[in-house]
Amino acid sequence: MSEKKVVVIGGGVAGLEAASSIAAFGVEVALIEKDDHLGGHVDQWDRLFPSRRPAKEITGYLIERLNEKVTVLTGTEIQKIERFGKNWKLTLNDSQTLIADALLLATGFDLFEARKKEEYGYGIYDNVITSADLEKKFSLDGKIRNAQGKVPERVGFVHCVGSRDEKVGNLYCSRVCCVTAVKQAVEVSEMIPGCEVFCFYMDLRMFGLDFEALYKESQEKWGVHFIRGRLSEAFENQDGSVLVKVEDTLAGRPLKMKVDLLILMSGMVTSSGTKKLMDLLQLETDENSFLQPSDRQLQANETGIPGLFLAGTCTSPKSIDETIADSRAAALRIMEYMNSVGSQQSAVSSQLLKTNDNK
Amino acid sequence: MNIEGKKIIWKEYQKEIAEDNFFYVRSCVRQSFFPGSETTFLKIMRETLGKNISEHPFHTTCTGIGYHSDIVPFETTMTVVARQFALMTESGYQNYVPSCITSFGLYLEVLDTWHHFPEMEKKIREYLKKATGKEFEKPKNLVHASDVIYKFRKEIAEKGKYRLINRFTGEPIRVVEHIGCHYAKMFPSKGVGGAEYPHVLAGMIEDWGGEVIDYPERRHCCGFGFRQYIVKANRGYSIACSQKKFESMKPYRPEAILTNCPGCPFFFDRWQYAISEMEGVTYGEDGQGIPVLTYEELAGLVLGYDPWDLGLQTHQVPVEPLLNKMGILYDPEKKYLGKNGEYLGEPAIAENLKFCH
Amino acid sequence: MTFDLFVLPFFLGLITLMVILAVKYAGWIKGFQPSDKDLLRQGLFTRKSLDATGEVLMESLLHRKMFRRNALLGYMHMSFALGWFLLIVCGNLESRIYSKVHLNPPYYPIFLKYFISDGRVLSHELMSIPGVFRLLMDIFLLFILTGLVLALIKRTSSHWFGLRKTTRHSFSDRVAITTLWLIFPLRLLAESFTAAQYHHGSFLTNNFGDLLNSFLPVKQLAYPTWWAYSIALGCFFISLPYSRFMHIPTEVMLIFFRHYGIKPALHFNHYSNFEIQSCPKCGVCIDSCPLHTNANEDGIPPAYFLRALKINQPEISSTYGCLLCGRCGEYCPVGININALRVSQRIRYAKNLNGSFTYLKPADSQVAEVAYFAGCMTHLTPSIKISMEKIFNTAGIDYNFIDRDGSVCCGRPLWMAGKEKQARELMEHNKKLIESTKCKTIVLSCPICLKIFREDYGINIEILHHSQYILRLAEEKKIDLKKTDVQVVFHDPCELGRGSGIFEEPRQLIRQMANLVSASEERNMSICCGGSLGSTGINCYQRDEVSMLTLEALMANNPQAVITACPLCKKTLQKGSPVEVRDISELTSSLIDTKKISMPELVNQEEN
Amino acid sequence: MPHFGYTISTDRQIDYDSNDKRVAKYLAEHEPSFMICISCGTCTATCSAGVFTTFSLREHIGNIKRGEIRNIKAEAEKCMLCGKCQLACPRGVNTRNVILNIQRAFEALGL
Repeated sequence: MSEKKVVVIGGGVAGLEAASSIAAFGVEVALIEKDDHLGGHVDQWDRLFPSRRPAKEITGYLIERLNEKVTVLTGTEIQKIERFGKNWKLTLNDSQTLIADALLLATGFDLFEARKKEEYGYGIYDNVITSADLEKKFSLDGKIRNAQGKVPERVGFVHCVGSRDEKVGNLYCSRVCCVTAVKQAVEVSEMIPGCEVFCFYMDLRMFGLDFEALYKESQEKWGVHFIRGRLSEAFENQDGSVLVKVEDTLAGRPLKMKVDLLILMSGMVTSSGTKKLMDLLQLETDENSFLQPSDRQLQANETGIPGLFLAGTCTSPKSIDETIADSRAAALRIMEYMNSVGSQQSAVSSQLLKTNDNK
Repeated sequence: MNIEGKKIIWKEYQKEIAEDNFFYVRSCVRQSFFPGSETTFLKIMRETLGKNISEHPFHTTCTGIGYHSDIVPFETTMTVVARQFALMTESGYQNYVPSCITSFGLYLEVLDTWHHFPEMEKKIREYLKKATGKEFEKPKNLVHASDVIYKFRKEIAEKGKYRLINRFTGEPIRVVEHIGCHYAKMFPSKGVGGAEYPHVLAGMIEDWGGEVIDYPERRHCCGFGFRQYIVKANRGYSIACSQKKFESMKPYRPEAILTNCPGCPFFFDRWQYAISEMEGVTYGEDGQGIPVLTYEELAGLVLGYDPWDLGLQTHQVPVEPLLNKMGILYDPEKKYLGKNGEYLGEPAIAENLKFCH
Repeated sequence: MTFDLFVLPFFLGLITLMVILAVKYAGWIKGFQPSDKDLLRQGLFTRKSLDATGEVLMESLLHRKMFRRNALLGYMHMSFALGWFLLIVCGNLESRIYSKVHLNPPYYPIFLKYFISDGRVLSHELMSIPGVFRLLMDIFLLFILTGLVLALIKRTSSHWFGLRKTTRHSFSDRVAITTLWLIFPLRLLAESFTAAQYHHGSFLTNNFGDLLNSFLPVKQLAYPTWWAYSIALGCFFISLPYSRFMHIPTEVMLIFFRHYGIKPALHFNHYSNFEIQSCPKCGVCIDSCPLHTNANEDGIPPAYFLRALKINQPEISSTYGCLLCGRCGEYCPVGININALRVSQRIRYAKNLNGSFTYLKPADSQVAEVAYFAGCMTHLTPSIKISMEKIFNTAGIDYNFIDRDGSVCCGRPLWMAGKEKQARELMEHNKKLIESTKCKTIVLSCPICLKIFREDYGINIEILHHSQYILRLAEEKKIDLKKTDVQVVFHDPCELGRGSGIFEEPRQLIRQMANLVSASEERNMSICCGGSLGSTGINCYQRDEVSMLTLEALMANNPQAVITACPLCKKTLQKGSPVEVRDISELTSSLIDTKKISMPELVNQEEN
Repeated sequence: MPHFGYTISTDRQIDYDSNDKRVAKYLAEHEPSFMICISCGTCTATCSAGVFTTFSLREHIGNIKRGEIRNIKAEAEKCMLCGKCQLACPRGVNTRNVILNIQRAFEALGL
């Protein structure tokens, strides 16, 4: 019996975990990543909630677990996907062709483009940055300065930027921003003693086991302030600081204050990579434009198309642990599928076919 | 502040503004608030820009004030609006240009309603037909008069005699732009530059040589609010809104306020007087007020029209400091003389707001 | 020879001490409230003085309470107090043999061995009267010296004395204790040096003298040592009024005053000085305090608090942190009323903290035989009030649940926070409410209410806690209780037990329904549940720690349930208890039926 | 001053930057559990004084944090210190000490 092969598209946490899980069964896997490095968004992050472990610990571990059965193709984009009998034929950007018994989309998410919330002035006001920008500052040297080079005395975090917002067309909760905001608020407080930190939230969704404890710590140990109310608008003062307007809904009164740095908690949206594959594969999306699995409870990794599977945040916003669990589930489903197909027919050549002329 | 960021947004919010052949519709209140403005607009269009622009003697209110005060039902409003469109159609025009921001917003609202509820449009057509026998076409291009000036702002600048440059210092004159709420806040895509960073007035100021002031309360309403100003007991809210804006813009030392709505300039102008009398506070230089102009008035000044022909003598806050800075020649003696040379009367000297003659 | 210059440090020190004490005490007594002065006058020449003298003997000299706490600790204190007392009494008697007069100058007996070293040794016979005295004096000295050794050990190994922590010293304390500790070794040396020459000592000084003589020039050393002994005494006397040893004379005074019926007032007054200055800083209270784990010099236990109070600088944290559970009072060998002092200090701190309850409208209620006042805490444990109603109804009592729609607080929490004036406003309100019912008995579910109702409401109506009242109903056969074979332990609420002296009634009641097992700390030694409203200064984590201590004590005999008689204790203990926690009213209510109810059912019965 | 028949309305907006946050600072130092309030309102719902008045600890804590302290001194005087709120608070806020420290703050700051 010829060797089976699975192609995993996306080299983030979902793709890495799925690839190693499938490879652990002795199946050959090709892992395709459009960027030139693996790890996806998580690799760009400094530390992770709630334990504040370095993000590289996660991606490092996942990458290390890839065994010799996994062929990693970074910097690789897919040009075309066709059915090839019961298999899939993928044409890559270097005209290379891959034949796969099963295909797993682990194309992840993009961060909501904060510029779209025009009233917050991202890209216009110098001291309005996103959570991802802040993580970069953390990773760079851990020295937090605003655009004027000043150590911020007051920092604001705006929750739900691009999430739960009809005005940008995203009705869903991105799950991880609340706890990320609290984590970052703690980190900022820790790095800048005496800095006043405010979180502007609509609801605090501290669903994970240790999240509430982190929330309490942020208040108890670090004195982080929480103001319930969605930021209505921001404005830049003459000195470059940001004036924010919000209703303190618990006081039932509008409030304005100046912050030296405003951080927008960008939510998750369907990634451009996912969108591209939607086009290539003519896939359906749900009302939130995430990929629609066959059944969100019972068949969360299936598509209804034989041999095509989904994992990770391409189907909905997920935390890292949820993504990893989802990827393992997808791996199991793929193995089940291949066993059932394998017993009926022999697959077409499942070797890595190199049709281009060794350019 | 990163202007490049704003430019990205401005690029996203551009709209089609017709080249020529406009059907102009006046505002209910502007002719009494700032009597020279609408005439000036027509003059600029016809004489300076050489455009074909027409108005109809039978056009009425759009009902905006009544509609927003909850005393005119929407069906009535839509029928009245339909009648205005019929006048345009009958006159052979397709490019509708209201002078009033409230009207502009209301027309957009009506058109949007018809877009989402075609059966409503059908019904309104029936009502209009029954009531007046008229039929109408929807405007091919509906823009506000300030949009038209925005479109031709560079041409005006080229033909202009004066620029928004302080002739004493050579510095650009600092101007606050204030956009009527109903211009883009309801339909951001229908405003030049969108709702958050509108470019319609900012573009004029930039191209006429001035410096745009962006201040924290830029987005805030002037305080007109139909039910706020019209009901005397509520005027405290109205004046408080204007005051909030003045307080916010004051540190930026604005030398003029430019507006595109009937109510805003009126309130900015009159409330500066009222606040100075009530609290002794003034917001301009040396105890003076900040001159408030409509975009037509400013365009007229740029083009070298006589300030008194523009109706600037009807302002409560004297505009002379601005005229002086721009180097505009004017005859102080003629300020309070009408077209026919007769004395118009003049306002009493305010106690706290400094007047300069 | 009856005089030498070296007696001067001692003599002047003694006079100074006497003058200071006289001035201080006279000033304080002069400042007594008239009513207290009356008590003092009336009691002075009565049996009360005799009783007081007896107590002084038992406590100040024998340290009976200390012995009960820890024999080693008791012995240590007793050796100093009794030993020194005997040394003085016996020394005086002995001196008379030599001086042949009744009144010797005070230094004469103290330095007797020096003065009689002119060869006037009356007899060398052991069994002669002078010989017996010499023997006794050596025994007493040795007695004290053994105590001294223990005191030294205690500084480093306080746990041998039943103490986990010992107190630290102020500067004057350090001077006093150093000189005190020097006094007796110096006396031993001085007497031994002298005895080495004249052999007018006994087994201790003679033999020790001989030993020293074998390698030291005792003749040259004797005189300076007498000087040193006198200086140590003088220094001790002068530092005494400013050190913890002020407690020695003050405690004696306090015992007398207490016997005359003088009680601490709500506000600080001159009598408070006697209470404050009577603290020996023995440190027994520190271990008794459930909050001792965070004890430091600014800490909550009385030894620290009183020390701070002496110099008028108690921290807000130690003033308000205390649970007012009163457990330390049970341990205190001096019997200082620490809760009263703590509340007095709170009143001082709360002087400018106002309260305004003008929003309360005059209340009245329907007439009934019995008024039931559930109290604020009971409203958060509704099963208690439901149980009480069931009990009232079963017994057919004409009762009126006067705070059914919510309570106006009894005032005790404000009182304990030092806002006594504001508390009285609430008390007035509730008093009117109660009086409007014209009831004969008022039944309370909350011991916090009970305490203030009984002590400060001043209403002439029988006031009972529900545990007392239910027992009465059972005894009068108005309710039938079923006995189960469940093992339960009773938690004494502070305000019910130590606070109001009600220990037995709840136990009697429980025994009618279940098997009562004991806790390792109970009755007057029970530990606060941790929820006490007496404290405002501790956080929820500290409260949890106290709860865990209590539960540990309660679980000593593996009970199946904890029964208490306080809504606050119930709610507090529930949080960490491994077994069901029930109020005594709930237990009663569940066993009041004809049907025998087993514990699992009891446990499964939902609240509400 | 001329009488126009109306006055300038006062702004309801909380101006955080210019408000007096000294009481909040005092509380954060003296009763740190003040900071862990999540404004759930359990305290207010169970409050003995709240039955008779508009007293709301939840609201007052929020207002103090924002520096809105105009009526706080008088409000704190309504508290009976009964402790129901403390028993009910899901976060373990030392509510009674919050009240006492509000009063102490006003005393200490001479407000």
